[in-house]
Amino acid sequence: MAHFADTPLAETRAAYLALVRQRRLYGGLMLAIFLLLLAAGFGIANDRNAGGFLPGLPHIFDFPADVVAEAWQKRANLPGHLRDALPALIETINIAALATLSGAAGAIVLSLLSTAGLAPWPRLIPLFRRMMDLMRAVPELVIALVLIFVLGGGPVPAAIAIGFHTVGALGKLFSEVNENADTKPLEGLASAGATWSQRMMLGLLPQVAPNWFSYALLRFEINIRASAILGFVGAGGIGYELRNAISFGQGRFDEAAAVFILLFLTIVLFDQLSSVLRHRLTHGARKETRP
Amino acid sequence: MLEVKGLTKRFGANVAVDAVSLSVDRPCMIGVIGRSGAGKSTLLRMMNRLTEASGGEILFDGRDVLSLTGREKRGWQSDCAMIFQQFNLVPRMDVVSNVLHGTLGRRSTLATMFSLYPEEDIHTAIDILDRLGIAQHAAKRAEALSGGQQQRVAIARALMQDPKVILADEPIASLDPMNAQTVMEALRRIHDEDGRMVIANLHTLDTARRYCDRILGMRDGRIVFDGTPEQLTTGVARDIYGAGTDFSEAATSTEIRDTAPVAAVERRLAKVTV
Amino acid sequence: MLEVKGLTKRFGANVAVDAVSLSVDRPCMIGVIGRSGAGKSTLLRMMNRLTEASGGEILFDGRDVLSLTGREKRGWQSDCAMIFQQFNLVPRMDVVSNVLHGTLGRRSTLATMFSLYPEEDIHTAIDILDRLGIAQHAAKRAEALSGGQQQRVAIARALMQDPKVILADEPIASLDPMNAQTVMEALRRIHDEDGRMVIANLHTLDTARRYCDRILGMRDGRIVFDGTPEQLTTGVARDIYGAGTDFSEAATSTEIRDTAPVAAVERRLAKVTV
Amino acid sequence: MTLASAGMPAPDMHAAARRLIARKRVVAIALPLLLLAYLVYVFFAFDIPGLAQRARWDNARILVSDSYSYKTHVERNNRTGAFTVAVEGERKGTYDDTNLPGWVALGDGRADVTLDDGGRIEIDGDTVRYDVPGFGLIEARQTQAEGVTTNLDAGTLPDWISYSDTRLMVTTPEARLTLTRARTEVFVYAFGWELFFFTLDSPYHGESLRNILFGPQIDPARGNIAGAWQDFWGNSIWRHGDTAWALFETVLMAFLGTFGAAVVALPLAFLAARNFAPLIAIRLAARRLFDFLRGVDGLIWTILLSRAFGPGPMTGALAILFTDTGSFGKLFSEALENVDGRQIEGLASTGARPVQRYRFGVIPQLVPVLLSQVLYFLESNTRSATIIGAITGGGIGLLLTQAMITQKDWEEVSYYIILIVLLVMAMDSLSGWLRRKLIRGD
Amino acid sequence: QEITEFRLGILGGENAQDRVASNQCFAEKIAEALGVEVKIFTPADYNGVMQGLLGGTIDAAWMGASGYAGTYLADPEAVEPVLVKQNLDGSIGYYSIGIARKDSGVTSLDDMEGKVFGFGDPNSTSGYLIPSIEISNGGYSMQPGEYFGDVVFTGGHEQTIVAVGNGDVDAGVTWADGLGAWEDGYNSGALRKAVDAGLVDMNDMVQIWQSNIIPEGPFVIRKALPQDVKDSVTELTGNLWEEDPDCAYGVAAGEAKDFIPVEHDTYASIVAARQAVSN
Ligand SMILES: Nc1ncnc2c1ncn2[C@@H]1O[C@H](COP(=O)(O)OP(=O)(O)OP(=O)(O)O)[C@@H](O)[C@H]1O
Ligand SMILES: Nc1ncnc2c1ncn2[C@@H]1O[C@H](COP(=O)(O)OP(=O)(O)OP(=O)(O)O)[C@@H](O)[C@H]1O
Ligand SMILES: [Mg+2]
Ligand SMILES: [Mg+2]
Ligand SMILES: O=P([O-])([O-])[O-]
Repeated sequence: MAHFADTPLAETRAAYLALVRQRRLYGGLMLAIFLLLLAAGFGIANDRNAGGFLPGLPHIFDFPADVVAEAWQKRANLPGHLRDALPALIETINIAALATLSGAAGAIVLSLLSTAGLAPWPRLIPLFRRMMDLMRAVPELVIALVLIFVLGGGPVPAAIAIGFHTVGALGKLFSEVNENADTKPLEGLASAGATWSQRMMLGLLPQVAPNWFSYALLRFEINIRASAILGFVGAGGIGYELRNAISFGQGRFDEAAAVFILLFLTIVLFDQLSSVLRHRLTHGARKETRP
Repeated sequence: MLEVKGLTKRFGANVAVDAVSLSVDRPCMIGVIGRSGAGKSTLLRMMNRLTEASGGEILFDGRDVLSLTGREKRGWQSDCAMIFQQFNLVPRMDVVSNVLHGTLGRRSTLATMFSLYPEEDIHTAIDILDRLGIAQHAAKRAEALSGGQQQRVAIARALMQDPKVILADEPIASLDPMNAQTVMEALRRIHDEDGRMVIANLHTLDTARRYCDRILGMRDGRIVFDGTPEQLTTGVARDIYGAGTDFSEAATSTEIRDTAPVAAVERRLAKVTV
Repeated sequence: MLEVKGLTKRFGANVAVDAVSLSVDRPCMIGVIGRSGAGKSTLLRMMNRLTEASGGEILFDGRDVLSLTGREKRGWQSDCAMIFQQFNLVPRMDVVSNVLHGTLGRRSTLATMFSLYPEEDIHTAIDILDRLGIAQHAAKRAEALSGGQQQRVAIARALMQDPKVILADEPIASLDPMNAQTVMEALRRIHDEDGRMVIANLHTLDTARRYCDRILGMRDGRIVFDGTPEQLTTGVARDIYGAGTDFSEAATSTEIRDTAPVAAVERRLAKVTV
Repeated sequence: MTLASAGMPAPDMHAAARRLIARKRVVAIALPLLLLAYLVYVFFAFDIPGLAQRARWDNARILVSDSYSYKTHVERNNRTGAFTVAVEGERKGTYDDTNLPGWVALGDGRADVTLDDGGRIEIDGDTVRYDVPGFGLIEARQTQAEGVTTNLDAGTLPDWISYSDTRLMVTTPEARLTLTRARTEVFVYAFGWELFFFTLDSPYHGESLRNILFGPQIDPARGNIAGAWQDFWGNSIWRHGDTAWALFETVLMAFLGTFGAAVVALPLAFLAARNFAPLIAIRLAARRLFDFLRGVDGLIWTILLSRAFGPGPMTGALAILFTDTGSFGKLFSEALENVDGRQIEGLASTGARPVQRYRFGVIPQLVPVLLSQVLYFLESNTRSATIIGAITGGGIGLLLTQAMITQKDWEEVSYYIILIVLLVMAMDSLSGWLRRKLIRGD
Repeated sequence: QEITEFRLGILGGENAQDRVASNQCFAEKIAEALGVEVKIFTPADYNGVMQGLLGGTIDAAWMGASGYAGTYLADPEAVEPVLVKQNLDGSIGYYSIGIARKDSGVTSLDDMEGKVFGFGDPNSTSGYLIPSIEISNGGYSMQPGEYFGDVVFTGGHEQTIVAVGNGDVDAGVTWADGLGAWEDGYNSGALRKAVDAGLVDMNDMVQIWQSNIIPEGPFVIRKALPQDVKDSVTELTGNLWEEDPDCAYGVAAGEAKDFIPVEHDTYASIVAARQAVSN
């Protein structure tokens, strides 16, 4: 069978070998560049850091050890500190919840406005898309700091900042979900004379709600961290408590430890909770479509 | 009562429906046939205002359908129910709710958001489902039903609209022969008993012949045949489908079977009988 | 050359392969048939050492296959190529690389890590692809090929191993009839031209009859038939498949057709002939 | 007609359907109500009604106006009688007497400021006169004995004039005048970011781009382009060079943290994946390790690491690396659990060694998932690096927070914000581009 | 023992860039004297410098007295104070000033019952340590909710002033040299800077409290450094006002008379105070 294909075969062979060589070259080059970048980057970072990587490595546990030692020594205070930090924790969770709720609401609207096939004003889709991109790009920190300047410290600037960012982040994910939604039910409702909002409520929502919810949960988890971090720069909540305790240092490490524990437990708790819920949501939903 | 004049739809350079005119003076059951791409769906979608027409007009009881907007347009849509090949139900919602969606044109968004349907609507929905023989599935999710059952839910939604016209776009194309028959019979019965006008796109001649009073044949966006089932001879059908003399009706029959092995066995059969 | 004695595999309480004994003295093409769950795959997988046996032994040219470990086990695996129903290629890599994976057992880990294969291996791989008629796809990704082409790539990988035995586990079950034929012919040609032993699990009798020299029938983990294609009568097949008198070979034919209309026509045929 | 359907009689069906819809109604109403209740709780917990009062919109105005304008201080030290004219009151932006801006004239013991709206301010020894168009002349005087006196009637002052016997302040859109015993100060606002390119001491200040590029040599010691670049890059007020470094440090933290974490997490993920873990105990240990690394969070890692490594970008990079190792470990091990076993088995059947099986059976499947996740994180870590930098002392985040805390250099704040947003958007595009290129192409 | 670089930590009420800029000349002088590269670090808060000194990643820094005390308490062998800023009047002290808005009606601590009191950074001497002790010794408990409605940290001197101006807190403490006039925000200090920047109008503010004199924070050097390094840096810094007043102005963040030697004993009371507020 190969007798008539002598020339093509030789060509195939040569072409493939050339391809292999080129691929090796590119692959090798890419790997080398990447490694070089990584090494050079590390070198620069190491050089611009106050302490070097190698000298610091043996001391990596010095600080945690100080904290643990003092916390252990004053362990009797821990329950009291935990109780004291609880309101701040609740505030942090409230910031995240408010930000996620309002962000998701904004994201729903923007994502509907920017999904082809659903948008009531298809011509404005690029506008709403750019809007979401911009909202995603502005770091929470920047918005929070500006708002703190105007509104004063506290949870509201943090909630607004995180909510603003959430609109952009969730909006993008939601519109991906919307794009995959089946438009047939929507058309069916339209044929019965349904308005745009009725079509979205009754035709789209049941299809996309599980996915939306799952993404919103993931965001909620991320937002808890974000609100803790913003507290660190003055936006209230548990981050604020942590900053005050930790920066005073020796003498208040027991308090710091209590806040650490609380924050860590909260993050882990919501992390696990959200992954269990999301798992159930997506897998449960899949089961139901095929009864 | 229905008057279509020079109705045209262009998609870019492509003319999907080409100056179709049509006049219907009493509610009857009309079948539209034609091969794929002939413009059947586009015609129906324009009537329901799902697709905007490029030109022409549609008059229904004197009302200029194509010029309606907003609330009035939705009012017309609820007078003119549409049934789709893929049912177009909300699959994750229960059957009754799907049927109740037929009342959306009449209800406010807020009321429907909170499922504030009046009691008599709910009763009507159940009655309609009962009439179509699927009341026992009322509480199930639409997606849990078979194709034929889902199409009957779609018909129930259409009836819930209490429409003057029912448009059905290949209502049986995704159904097996058994379900297809049930659905066509339901449509026919609605026509017979309620006297509603039914216009159905069909892609099989035998179905059209069996259930319809009047048959329209479309080709390249134009109506090339308009007559009774009896007038629809094989020769006419060949014209409509643009087929040569090798055209066999079996190729478009609703019965699902692979023609090749059947043909083979039929050949054997032929041999034996000869 | 191949001697299987009392080979057994238990999964918990379930005996998948039950004391199978078998002797093959010259390279031939063997088909293994039997219904789903009969133990065909398990048998082949034990031969390739992908699944550990629970008991018994396999001797190949006097070598005790089941007791090999480490390097020697891998050596045996490269002597005994395996072809899978789902091809089991690396879909994102190109065809030649997939074929070259057949040499992994022989080449050093380090060189292969960076895909540094010797040039003569590349030439051999392309030759093998050419022999199987798919050399022109050499640079494509495996996933870009049709099922039949992918299975031929898998065969090429097997050949690249230069194996003594080729085990094929339902190599054509996920292929359309056209591709199935190409693949079976490729296997047969390899057997005919290279004189390699081929053992193929097949789920269709006609394929087994057409391509194999010897057919094994398995049922409930035991070999219940061992003979030539001619000896495999419908009665024997009924025994293997545990079917009643209503058993029709057509039900397991590779030809794709809907049995219902055929059956209907056949009934008509029967009526006529009576 | 009714199809005599077997089953329940119609009234029962009606009741059942009513109940069904009623149930849905309850859910449809209860959920928004619950949400509303929560929002009301938060509304009061966050004291939003009080917030409206506390909000300082004039602060917002300052921020906005400062972000596109600058002010020049004309100041008389009332003890020594000396005048200084300086951009933003900075020592580095101080004009010497020879190159004063056109709108100010210094005479002996006096300064005359002409404003754009026709207003005039005269500082004449211890007296100051401000002729506000449409209002009239404000005259004020300070003495060490009496403090500040003025011609205004203290009872009927408009709200843009603040007066006590120690201090007078007049704020108009064009300028601000402050008089105390110690100093007389006039702030004059103008559009733009003054000295953005060159400070006053640079010979290139005030030169047009054309002149610098094509004109005659300005500074005899240096070529025009090199010299201008030097002075621009080393601009001692805007410090473009340092800002660029800070931006680079931020990217560096994100880059090192993200890719470092990917490199560390990949082998660990094998230990945590159900189908690759050698022992259940090891798998569980690896999972808990990931949970811990992620749970502690970048913020806390930053603090914990600051003792060992001190401030700087590497500390930030390590903090990101620690957290992301946890995230990647989890994501990668999930991806590993989803790999298609058939490919691996196919390789195993040829006698491939385990490492080879991973290399060809697993990695090709993993690469797209892995790459897209890593690139996604790269972009979001650029944002995190801004924050982490603000805490650990590196990168543009530190510059931003510090500039905000000082609450005066709003034009710099705006500059940093613009840079950060551009940076994040650039990283977003870059990672999207790489994702498309590497995953679809290949 | 050789060093390869010298790392200077800087904090204070200026933005990071300006801090680097004001200390550039200082760094150059040290580099010249030691013959090694000098790097300037500007951590975000007091704690950043303390951690750097404790971890040995920062070699020298100007600190607040409380920050020094905190470092000393964490590790007495970490750093030694060598120099302190001497004011124009010869003193080496400054004051913690309590401020409130005039229109709030608060004129002294007695009016603060149930209201919100704001501190700056937890490591600040004038913004936290001294006022927290002296005010509670004056009979006003610093436990949130006992006398004051709440006691919060604003994060730093600048933020305190803005927070008071905004009404986020009813009163707060910050630092000033106590010289000059109230309406200027005194001659130097955080208040003065805020006034200069136009952040507050002193007409709208009242002083409600003033502390006893607080010692200026020291210039500290890591003890583990070689003696000759410590000596030459100390000497160079001590002569800065004499040799390069412009540079010294930047380093001292304003006018001063000199940098004079100082010893740990000067801060003994601060260390004790700090130990007392540790819980
Ligand atoms: N949204 C659209 N955009 C562009 N062209 C369209 C669109 N919808 C339909 N067409 C074109 O219009 C013509 C008529 O389509 P139509 O769907 O009405 O045909 P049909 O008779 O219903 O065919 P079928 O039996 O396949 O449903 C076809 O050529 C089709 O490609
Ligand atoms: N990994 C396993 N664990 C448990 N039971 C198994 C496993 N693999 C196979 N079995 C069981 O062993 C028996 C034989 O399976 P085997 O796959 O060998 O059958 P087969 O003849 O190849 O069937 P098929 O035609 O469906 O591939 C079956 O009962 C099967 O359920
Ligand atoms: Mg159609
Ligand atoms: Mg099998
Ligand atoms: O320690 P302080 O300089 O903030 O008083």
